[in-house]
Amino acid sequence: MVMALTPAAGVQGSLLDSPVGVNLLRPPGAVEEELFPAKCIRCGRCVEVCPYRSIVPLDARYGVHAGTPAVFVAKIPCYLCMKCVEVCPTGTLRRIALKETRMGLAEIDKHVCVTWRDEGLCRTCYNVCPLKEEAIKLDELRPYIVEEACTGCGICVHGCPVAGERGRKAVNIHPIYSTRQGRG
Amino acid sequence: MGLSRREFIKRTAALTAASCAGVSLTLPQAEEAQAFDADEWVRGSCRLCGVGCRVELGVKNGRPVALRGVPDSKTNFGYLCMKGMLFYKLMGHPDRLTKPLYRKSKKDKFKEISWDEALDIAAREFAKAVKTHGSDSVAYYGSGQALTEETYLFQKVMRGGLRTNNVEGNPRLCMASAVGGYLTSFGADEPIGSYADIEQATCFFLIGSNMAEAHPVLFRRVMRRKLDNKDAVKVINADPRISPTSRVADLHLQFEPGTDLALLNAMAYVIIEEGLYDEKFIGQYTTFRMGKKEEVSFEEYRSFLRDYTPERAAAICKGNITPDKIRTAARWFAKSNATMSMWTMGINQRKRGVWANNLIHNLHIITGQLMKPGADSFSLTGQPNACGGVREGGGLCHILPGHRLVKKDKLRHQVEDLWGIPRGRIPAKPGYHTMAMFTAVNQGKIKAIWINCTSPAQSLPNADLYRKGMAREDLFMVVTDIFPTKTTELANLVLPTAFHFEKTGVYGCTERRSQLTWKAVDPPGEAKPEVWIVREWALRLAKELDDPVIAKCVAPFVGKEEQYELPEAIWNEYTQKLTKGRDNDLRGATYRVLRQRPDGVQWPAPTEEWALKGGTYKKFVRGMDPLADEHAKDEKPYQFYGPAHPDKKLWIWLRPHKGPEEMPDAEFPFYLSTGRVIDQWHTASMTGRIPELMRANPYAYVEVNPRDAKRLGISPGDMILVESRRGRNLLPAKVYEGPVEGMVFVYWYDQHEDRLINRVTKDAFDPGSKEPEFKICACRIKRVSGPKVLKPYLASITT
Amino acid sequence: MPIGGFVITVTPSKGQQAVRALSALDGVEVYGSGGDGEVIAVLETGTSKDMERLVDRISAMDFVASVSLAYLNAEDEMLQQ
Amino acid sequence: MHGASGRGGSRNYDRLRLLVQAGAFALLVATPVLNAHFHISFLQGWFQSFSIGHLWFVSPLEGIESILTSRTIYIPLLVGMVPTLLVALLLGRVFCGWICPIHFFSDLSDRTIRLFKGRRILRDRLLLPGSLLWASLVGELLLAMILGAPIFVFLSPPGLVGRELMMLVIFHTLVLEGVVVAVVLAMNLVTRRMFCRYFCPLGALLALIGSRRRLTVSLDREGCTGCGRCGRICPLGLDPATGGGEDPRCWNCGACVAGCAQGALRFRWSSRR
Repeated sequence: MVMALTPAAGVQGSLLDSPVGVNLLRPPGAVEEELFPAKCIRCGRCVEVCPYRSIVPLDARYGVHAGTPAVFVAKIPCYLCMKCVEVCPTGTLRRIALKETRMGLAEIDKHVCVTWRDEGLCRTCYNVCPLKEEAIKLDELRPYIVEEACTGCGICVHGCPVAGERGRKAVNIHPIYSTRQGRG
Repeated sequence: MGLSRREFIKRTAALTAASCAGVSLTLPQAEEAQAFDADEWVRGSCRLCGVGCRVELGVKNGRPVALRGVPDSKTNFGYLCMKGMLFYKLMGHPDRLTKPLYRKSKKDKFKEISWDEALDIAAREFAKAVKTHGSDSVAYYGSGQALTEETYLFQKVMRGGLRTNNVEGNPRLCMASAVGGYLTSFGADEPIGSYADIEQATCFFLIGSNMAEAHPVLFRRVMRRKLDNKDAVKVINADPRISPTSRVADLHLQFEPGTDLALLNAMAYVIIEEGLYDEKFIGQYTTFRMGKKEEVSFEEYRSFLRDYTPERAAAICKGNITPDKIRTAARWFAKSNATMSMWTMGINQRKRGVWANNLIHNLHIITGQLMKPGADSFSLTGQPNACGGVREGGGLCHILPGHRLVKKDKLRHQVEDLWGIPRGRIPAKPGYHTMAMFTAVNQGKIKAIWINCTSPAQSLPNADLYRKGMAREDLFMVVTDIFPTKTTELANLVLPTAFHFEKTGVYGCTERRSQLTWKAVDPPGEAKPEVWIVREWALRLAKELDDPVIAKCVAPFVGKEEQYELPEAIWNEYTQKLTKGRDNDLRGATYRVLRQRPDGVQWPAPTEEWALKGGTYKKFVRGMDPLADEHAKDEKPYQFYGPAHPDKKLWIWLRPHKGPEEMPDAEFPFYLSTGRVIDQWHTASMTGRIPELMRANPYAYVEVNPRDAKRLGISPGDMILVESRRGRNLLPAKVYEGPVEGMVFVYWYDQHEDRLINRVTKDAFDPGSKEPEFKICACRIKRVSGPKVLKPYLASITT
Repeated sequence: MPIGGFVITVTPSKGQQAVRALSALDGVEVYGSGGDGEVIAVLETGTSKDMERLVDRISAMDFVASVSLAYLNAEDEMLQQ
Repeated sequence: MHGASGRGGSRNYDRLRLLVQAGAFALLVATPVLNAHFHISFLQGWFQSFSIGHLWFVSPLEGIESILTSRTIYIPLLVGMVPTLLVALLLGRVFCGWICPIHFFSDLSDRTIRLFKGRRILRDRLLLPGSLLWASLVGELLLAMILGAPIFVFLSPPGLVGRELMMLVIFHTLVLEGVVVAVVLAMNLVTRRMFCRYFCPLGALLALIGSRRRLTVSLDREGCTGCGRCGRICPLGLDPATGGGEDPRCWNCGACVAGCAQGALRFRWSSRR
């Protein structure tokens, strides 16, 4: 039996389900998804303060999550300026430091990445990573993710020139820390 | 819905196991994204950097659909970088220039005209300039990206037809110092060895080169060599900036910009003082020189070096340099079985670029790290055909095809005879070199200029100054290119040309390797190959000036079909006539042979028989280089027959340390240096139009050392004003442990006026090679605001 | 709770049967298989000892030629100790 | 103490209110412009949470709901609620009366309608029991707790207006939930301030907190002629002549004070109630 490993991103089950999925993340310092929609008062201050317009408020299609902030990293990733965590009045985004940020974990899909497929030499993800040499390192010029250091900011996803299936890239962010289970 | 951590680990476990076993998992993402089924794969070389990767263009229904590498190729082993993999997207790009565009005044808008009108205008304007202001009022400024056939034909028409040596090209900005270095040290241009030395070297000395980004595929070979032989192979990287290249280095020498000459002399000092030199090699093959005619002794060289003890040099170099590091580097260099040096713009774009080249060659000559497999002093070029077209094909003001100097009467007359034009037709005086040419434009001395396949409005240092000249109303400027650039913005006549794989011709890469790219797809609209444009223009010029000699220059090519026959005829004339008896003898590399040999031919290749074996891997070695056998005067294994050294020896130069033209001071306290990022190339007129590449690097930024950033209150993303005595830029900051403290670094591809860094750089140049010192000038930086949302920018044309 | 990624080599002609039998085991998830009889499986057990036992059990199956470990994550267990 | 100074002076409340409302609305527009286009974050947010420099305000309803549904307490949130609670405690629903953009829009549309119809006072077509307001607050809080997610997302029109403005300024688009604002405004056609009267949970909470407020509208019985005009003027349908000015639901907008021909109504500050 062969099973699909990841649920599709952003597929809406019911109006109460978390919208977070592959490459669709919460801003830095977010509390777990179980708490997020309850704690966030949709004041939009994180959206306003974000200088890169990375943070977008979700709309009514996301049910009770309407108005909550999210980052579609393939469109505009988080540049980790950490301004949003400073302004959140409810502690939904906790005041954390850049390196403590865990929006998700990048994963290089070795079956899509041209470097891993041995077809070319691409290092874009490594080059654009704000924690170059910490979160993405090179193993014989092939990029790999250092789980302990990856903030999940998605700059690598945004930069990745290789398109995979269904809007994915050769490197994608999996929001594995977004739930209580994921954090445990 | 997120993936739980456990699921994630399981997934990783499965994928790792699958990749170990070579099993393709049927995971959603693992499905093959692209199954290209091209009708035909056409062979050629990559359009972008100087490495010369072999590529194959997939064509389906007459349209390009993919590019791929071929594993058995000699240069790249099948690897391509993203630029190389994606440049096929430029062939049908909507921004392509497809019709000749003209405007009388630079204030007007362009309007589309026919080729007939365009060529008439170009001929009339050039003829008018020649008639009223003399031959030297016209100029050609070409490119290391033009095909050899194009450069050759342009310079033939300019020199033989219009009687001017005002023939230049952007390689002056990029490797003129390397040419000067090779000629003065070895007596012959171009490296002695080949890429193949990489797999034999046991020590790499990489200086002034961010090879990992500028020559990624070649760097892969260096890295492989290092990682496969971790202990046996040493890598020394010398650069004021920590770059991805430094990653594989065992030793990173981070010095202050402009102190490289002291470092190199200090390494020589250690080698001499510790007796690590090759006495026999020095005795047999070398002489020591203070000047061209001034020979000195070994003892004098030794005492000259006493000014450069590691202690003194470390004090000059600063950064992380210690006397011990210099000693270690020198010992590794001298003691390894085979040492290969590689460098590029960090060395060449210096006020004393030729000297810096000489000093690297010195290290190789005194240690004998030169002729054996794996040992070489190897300059890397930035453009695909700077070596082939411009250096060999006569694309600079002082050289004629086949490495001939303009000022040597005998060589000049040879060329005139071979072309069948009257002696004295080519002026004896070299023309304007690049910086002098654009200064002459500023002064109004040049009335008509033809700029082919390059964008000096962006790539010249101190660009604002020279753009003023290019904007003059009394200058008629023709630009041939495939896309609008910062330079087409200043042109009167813009002519659309065919792109790589849309025309046929030869590129000669860094290792003397000529590779043929065959036309595979049609150019868009009315775009034409340059060779056709020059031929037609020359015929009209002949009429305008009533000069049959101009017609004679293109007579052998008249009537030839322009896609295949015309370039072949030009190539044949160039190789069979002009390279005969020269050190870059290419007579064996006919189109027939080049089509047969997938990886092209390395010169010297005097016969087809030799060329079919691939040509010459290492010059000057008897048994390996047919010319070494031919020129041999004695039984020595190495024969340095280069045309510039009458004594047939290698010259060891005594070159003192000299700093940059402009040093930081109280007003402008920072060094500014510029360079390249892996995904963008040169002025980004091509790579900027590939969405995948532009997304990764939409705009340039300024790299600031974290300690400087802290001192100045600069956070990542803040907008920074970078200002010099010449101009200013406004760039976002990247705080990064890259540049040495007190230095900032900016990528130069960005076309936006706020981020066009050559508005800030300095136009001082090397008095020997005339190559500008792009890499070092003084600037100041100031935080202006927090992060701003910036948009990528590419020049366009309004009609 | 160690998690291991394994390449299990089985007799190619018995690939289908092997995948069915392996999937039926507790703690074994089959992720895919290759044409030459490689089965990619992830084993998840309570302790490392259990993992060893499970590997032994798989090795003992008559269509299995070899079981090789490609990836192991046992950080939970290490944390407990 | 006779504070009212005749007709001319007291009519100013209407103009003053309009000015304050317009100012508050301008701030709502200016904030995203300053933030997104000039990167000045001195002013931030809107009526769910607004900050001036380091001074933070948090709307009590949103704050309470966040605490209830997430069952966590975050001190900065409580601190941010202190100023707003204090204002409500002392002044009652002044937010509704003087700042809320919904009331601003409604006031504007009232003025426009009056301009066309020439009628000084508009009619209410449907009257519901006033206690609905309390029910809607309790209902919303209960529903939020049942769902475990806040409901004000859709039921706090002032917040929605802020969000729509931000979307317009920063992303040049509007979002779906803005429909709620349109519906709320449309309800005015049936009954003036219908939503504010009966359904607004935020208004209900502020009214509840301010039920013993210090600032009220009081009637000078001697001056009152019993003309009933103030009752018709009151947008909430309260009757100041019969103690409506002290009703918890009164939002101290001052329309009745301004509208009383006799000057018999005035704001009163009582030191204790």
